[in-house]
Amino acid sequence: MTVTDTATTGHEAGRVTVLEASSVTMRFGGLTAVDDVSMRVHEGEIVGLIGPNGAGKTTFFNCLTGMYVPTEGTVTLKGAILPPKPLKVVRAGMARTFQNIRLFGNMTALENVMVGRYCRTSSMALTSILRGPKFKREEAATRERAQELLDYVGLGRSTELLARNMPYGDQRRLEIARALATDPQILLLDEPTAGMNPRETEETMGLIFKIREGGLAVVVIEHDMRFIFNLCDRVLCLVRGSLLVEGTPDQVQSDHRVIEAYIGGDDEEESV
Amino acid sequence: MPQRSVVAVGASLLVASLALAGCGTRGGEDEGDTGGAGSENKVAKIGVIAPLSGDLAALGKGISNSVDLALKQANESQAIPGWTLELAAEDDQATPDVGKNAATKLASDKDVVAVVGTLNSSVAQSVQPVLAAANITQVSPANTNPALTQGANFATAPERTYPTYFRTCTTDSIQGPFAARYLFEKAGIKEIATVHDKKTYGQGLVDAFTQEYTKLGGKIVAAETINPDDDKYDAVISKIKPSNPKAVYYGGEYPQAGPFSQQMKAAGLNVPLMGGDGIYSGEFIKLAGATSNGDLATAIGAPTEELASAKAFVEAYEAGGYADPYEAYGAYSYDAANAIINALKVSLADADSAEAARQATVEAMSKVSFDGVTGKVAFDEYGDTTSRVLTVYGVEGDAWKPVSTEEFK
Amino acid sequence: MSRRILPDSVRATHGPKAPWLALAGGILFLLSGLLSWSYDDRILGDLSIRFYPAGIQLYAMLFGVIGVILAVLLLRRPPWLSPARGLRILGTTGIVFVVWIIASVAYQSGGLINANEGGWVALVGAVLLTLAGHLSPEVDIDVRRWPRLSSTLEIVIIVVLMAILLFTVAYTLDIQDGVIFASFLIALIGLAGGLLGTGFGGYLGFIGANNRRPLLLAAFLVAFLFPFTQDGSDANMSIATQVLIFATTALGLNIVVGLAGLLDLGYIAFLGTGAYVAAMLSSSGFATIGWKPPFVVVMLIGAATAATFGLIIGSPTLRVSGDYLAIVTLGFGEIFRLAMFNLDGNNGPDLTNGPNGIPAIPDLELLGFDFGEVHTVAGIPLGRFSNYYFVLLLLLMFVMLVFTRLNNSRIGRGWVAIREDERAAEAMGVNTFGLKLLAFSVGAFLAGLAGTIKAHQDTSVSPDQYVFLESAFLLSAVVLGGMGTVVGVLVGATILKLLPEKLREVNDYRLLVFGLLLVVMMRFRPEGLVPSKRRQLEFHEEDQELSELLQAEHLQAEHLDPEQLEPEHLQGAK
Amino acid sequence: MDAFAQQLVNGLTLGSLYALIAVGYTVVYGIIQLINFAHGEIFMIGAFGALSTWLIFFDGNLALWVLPFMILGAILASVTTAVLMERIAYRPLRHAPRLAPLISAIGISIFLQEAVRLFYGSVPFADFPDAKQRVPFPQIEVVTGPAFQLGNVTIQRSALFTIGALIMCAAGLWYFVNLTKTGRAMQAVSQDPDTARLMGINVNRIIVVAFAVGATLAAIAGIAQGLQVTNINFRMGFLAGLKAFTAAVLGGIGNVWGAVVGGLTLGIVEAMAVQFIPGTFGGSPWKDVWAFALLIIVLVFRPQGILGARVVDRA
Repeated sequence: MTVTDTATTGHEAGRVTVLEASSVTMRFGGLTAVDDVSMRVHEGEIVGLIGPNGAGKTTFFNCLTGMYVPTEGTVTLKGAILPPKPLKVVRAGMARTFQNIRLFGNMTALENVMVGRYCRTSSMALTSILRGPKFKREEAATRERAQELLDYVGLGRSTELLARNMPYGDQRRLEIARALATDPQILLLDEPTAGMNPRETEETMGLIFKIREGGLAVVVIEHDMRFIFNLCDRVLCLVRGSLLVEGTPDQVQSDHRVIEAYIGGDDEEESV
Repeated sequence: MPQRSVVAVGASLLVASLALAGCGTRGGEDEGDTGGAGSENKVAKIGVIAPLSGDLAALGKGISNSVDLALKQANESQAIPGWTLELAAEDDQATPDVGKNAATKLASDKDVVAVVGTLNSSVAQSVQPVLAAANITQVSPANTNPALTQGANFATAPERTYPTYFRTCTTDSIQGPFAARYLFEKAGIKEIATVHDKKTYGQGLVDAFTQEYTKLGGKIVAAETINPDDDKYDAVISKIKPSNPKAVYYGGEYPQAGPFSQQMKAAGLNVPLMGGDGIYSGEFIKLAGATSNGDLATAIGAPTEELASAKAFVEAYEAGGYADPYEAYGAYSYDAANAIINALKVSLADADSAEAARQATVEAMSKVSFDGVTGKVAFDEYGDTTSRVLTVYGVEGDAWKPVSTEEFK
Repeated sequence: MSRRILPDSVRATHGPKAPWLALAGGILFLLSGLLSWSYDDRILGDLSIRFYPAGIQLYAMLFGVIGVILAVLLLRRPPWLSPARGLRILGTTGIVFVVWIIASVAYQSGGLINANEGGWVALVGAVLLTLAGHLSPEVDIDVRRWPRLSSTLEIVIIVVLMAILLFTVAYTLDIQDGVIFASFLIALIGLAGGLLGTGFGGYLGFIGANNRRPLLLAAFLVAFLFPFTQDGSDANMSIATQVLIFATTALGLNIVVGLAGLLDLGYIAFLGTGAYVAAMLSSSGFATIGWKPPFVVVMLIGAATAATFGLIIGSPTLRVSGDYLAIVTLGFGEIFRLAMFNLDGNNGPDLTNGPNGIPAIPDLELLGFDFGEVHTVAGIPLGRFSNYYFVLLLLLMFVMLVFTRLNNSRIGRGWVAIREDERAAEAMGVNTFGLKLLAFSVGAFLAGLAGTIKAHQDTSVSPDQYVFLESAFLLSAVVLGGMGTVVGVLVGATILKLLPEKLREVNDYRLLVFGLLLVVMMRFRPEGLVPSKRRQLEFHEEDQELSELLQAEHLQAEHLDPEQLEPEHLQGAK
Repeated sequence: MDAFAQQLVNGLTLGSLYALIAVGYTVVYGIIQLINFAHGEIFMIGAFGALSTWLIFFDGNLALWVLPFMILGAILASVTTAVLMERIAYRPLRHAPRLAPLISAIGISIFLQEAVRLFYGSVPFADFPDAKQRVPFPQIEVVTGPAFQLGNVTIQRSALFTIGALIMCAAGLWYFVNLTKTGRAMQAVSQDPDTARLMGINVNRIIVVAFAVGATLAAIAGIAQGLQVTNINFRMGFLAGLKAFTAAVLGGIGNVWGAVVGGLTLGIVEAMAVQFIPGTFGGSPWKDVWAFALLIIVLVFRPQGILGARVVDRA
């Protein structure tokens, strides 16, 4: 892995900002899950998001992708403010995966990815019923693109398998393929290696680099520190909802506050 | 080798199925013949379409049994020489769809010449066209909706819609006015509230009542409707009560009328409730409880105790050993069947087959005239009964007692 | 999926006797047909005559014929057939069949004493067949290894089977007696199950999958030919038209329930909307609107009105949880019924004549073709109901087209995604709200369309035709038949409409049985009799075995088994 | 003003009935997020249970002291049915897709109605009337009979009984939920079933208790209905259940006090609609329409109901 070097040099000002979250705050009743967090992601950059359990990472993701309406703050994608509606966020070009895999278990791998193409295709009821040339063209294109993406993430041979019958690691990859099918400019990965063995983790890392090389920005939540520090250009550490440290992997790694936070971190569950 | 076996299996399946389809049932064909029991009489069937299952099964079975009784008596007395009459009863479940199926089934049976039924006006609406298309005479013992005989604009421009349709019961347009005259002239009640359940029967009664009552000079102080699915009427009663009516005229049937009467009195509105033959039932008194004393109802014909023919019917019915009572419409059904039999005496006399006599039966129906259980049975130009004798009954103790019998003119 | 009741040791020692047991069973059955079943000659089409089989006796003999065939097959032990399974089905159904008849004889003639020797002989035969089925060895069959026939021959098989189907249906409908009808159905299940269970059924399915178009064509041809088997009689056609209307509406509901996964408990209101619009715009003397446009326009107005109601009711409620939708649609159904009940001039404007409804709706007349008249085609008279039957069949085909095409499209995938995980679907860019609303309004549209024809076919509309129970019936056609499939709904609709019509004796218990059926189905087979594979998986989320089984079937269907990859059939499957 | 006061009384009476039934929906929903569609039938069974008790033991006796026994009989019938129903139709489906228990509930609902309709009149050990149509309900003295007059406002005795029953039941419920161990366990399960299970609470038992509590109140409502309208029938559960569900949603489903508030609100709205909506769309025929319209409006603008409830957003 020599990519780390290029990554560190890549983190410089003057590059195009893809995603900008400014002062995002999320409160549930009296509980402040995310407190005034700002984040900026540039083109072709891999940003890591770490923090102990319950630090609000997934909640922050949910705010970014419109699944939660943030109490305060705005999220902009390529300069345009994102409305807090998942649908519009995806259309604008941000896709995600889930911490606890949320595939469509009873669909085949191919169909899962084809669902991802939904927002980039347009056949509606009448077209589907009449089955004109436009419909056939679009359907063929969808299928082709989905197969391409499966090949891309290394699942080319599992096309017709039901998602629920696939091995755990493959399910994570399939989720990434499904997210990529929405033609995103930025990809949010929520613990993409959770439950993976070291070899699978390594493969996933390769895949993320490959995605970045395609010009996408990537934000990753992960508990595996080694993975994060090898992968990311920049790392943000959240603790109890607020941003503690931001910097290069080396900076964050050596920051004593981060270490303290991890040792003293409480073990509260968080979910989507 | 295996291939040949496949073909063999397939072929045997085919042969088996074809044999099956070809054979038909011996039993089904035999049944029709054995009914003749050795005589060379020709068979004519009279159908019945009525609810034989479900909530209204009791009324339906009363209809079917009464027709059966009439047919048996006719066969015994050889009323139509050379012919045996048979009953073909079909269940309509009080639903238009099912009723239509039953009618279609009867219409496609070549032996059927006439049908007694239906109980419900709504079912009649879907049965009428089917039977009319096949020229089958239909006589209803229970439909009271004037539109069935006189068309959509029965009040303004009556027009007969189906020449095959007759009925032995009076329509709402006679019962309502009869009640109005009784209340205004005999009981001396000049202020009244009306309530109906919006159904054909109830609304028809109240409309006819209101017209006559206001013409006589009475005053309708409140007019309300209820939903027959409801159990509680206190909201309606609260609306009526402040207008202080001296009686309430109710258009509808006993399942609602009984509780309405009870709740009315429990809410302090202590005036009599009057209704049509729909509430003239023992069930009404059970549901209305002790406070129903003094409530009134009209019913068609003179009280059965006063007519000799009615007594004979009741005795014959009881002797017939039927499991279910003849109920409210038994007498009308018996009369309906006898009206048909009278018409058949003419139409079947020199007919080759039952099917050939259908048209003649329809024509003969309009000339039928005899003294039936419910009074004189004859039909006017629309197919309605010409009998106009009605009786007012009142609740006394726990039974209905006749109050006054009169002919409506 | 074989159920082994007998222990392996017993099977091993007594296995070789199985063919002889089966043979004996078959012969006993054949014999029983020649014997008397009932002392009483007035019931069940007279079963008292010996050596002159008819009706039920004939069915018993058919059990015998198939039993003997299977016994012979078992003796020759073909490696590609599994007579054991066929025998088990045949035997078990045979027991049910015989017990049912003996019970009916005993009930109808007032005592078990009236059941004659034939039934008991047949009962022994049925037990022997079952025993043989459980004793004989199971063969794993792969129908794809059967010798291939030329594609013309395959099509011929399909056509012949369809012809048999047509005759069977015509024969079945001609049975008037409820008990005989039921026993024929049981016999049919046993006989078909006995033959098809051997692996022949799988083979037919295989042929069918390879010739999908000819199969569809043949099926529709059969449906179109059905009225010609009725010899001008309208009795069965009247039932058939009602089955068709019911099936069409249920199929529309299946889009909502089976595909989009939304529970609609007021669906009948949409059918009612169409019917009422058609009635109000018809030339009935009771029609309340003066405007009488041509029927094609009426159809569109009716369907559009229903769809609009769908949108109005759907848009607020589809945002909240599915349970709410169920209750709100139920409330909407009630609102519809009450509104139709009330809008009679007393309460609100006079639109519907209130509880009396709008009767005397004239027959349809399209392009000079009067639906009320008898038309003679090829010497066979086709009555009023046959005319409607054809139109309704076309409508059903249209709804089937809409159903399958929507299902196999981007929209269909979206619906599956919503059913699987609505939040994830939304996060993946699926317009969940829009798709749900689409399902809801398309369903309403189709029901409205069916309603306009129903009004003319019924000649009257009234509020009591559109009560909650009717919605529940529609829903159970979907649940019983199979969520998300066309065939399932057709099966469900036929069962629910035809059985009560034919088994009028037990009509009073119809609803009781029906309620129980819903509970039992949800408990043991929530996906219905003919489910879509996906729906089956969804209802058995924790059943890993099932998912692998269906997976294998899917791969097979997609011809991904490298050994069997044959390009021409790949095309056939598409 | 008289009309207003009169309809207020009517509305409160009606509302009390709705509230008693609505609690059953809301308690069960609060714990397992299941709409017990067949709850209306539990209400109906309660009424028939009371009637049966009276017919078997006290036929002809209309004294007040009979009433408590009838209540007991009603509760027994309702609770048994509800518990069996949970056991047979719902528990096996707890992890099935949402459609399954709802359809199962419809099945149960139809089954119970039909069972009463077909078999009530032919129960072997007792001489019960045929239940295919309305059956008269015993008019217990003191709680029925001449109405009280308050100026121009009529207050029926059965209305007082109904409102009184609601007050007593609400008090009992408050005590049960807040001061008993089972009640507090119930609250815990409704907050977080998984944690509750970890804390050693037998969730299955709590669910059964929830069904039983709902059934008890529905049984009392059944008697109140019988006394008010003087007759009962096998269909009475359908519309009442639907209205009570509306009331539960109105108050905020899952919230016990919401059900009470929602029930009273709905009752008053209905009564007022009959009196005060002018023109042809007013009056009794439209009151159900207005009730259901209210349900839809609430779902659009305030899906969590008047008092608010757990987040209703469950896919």
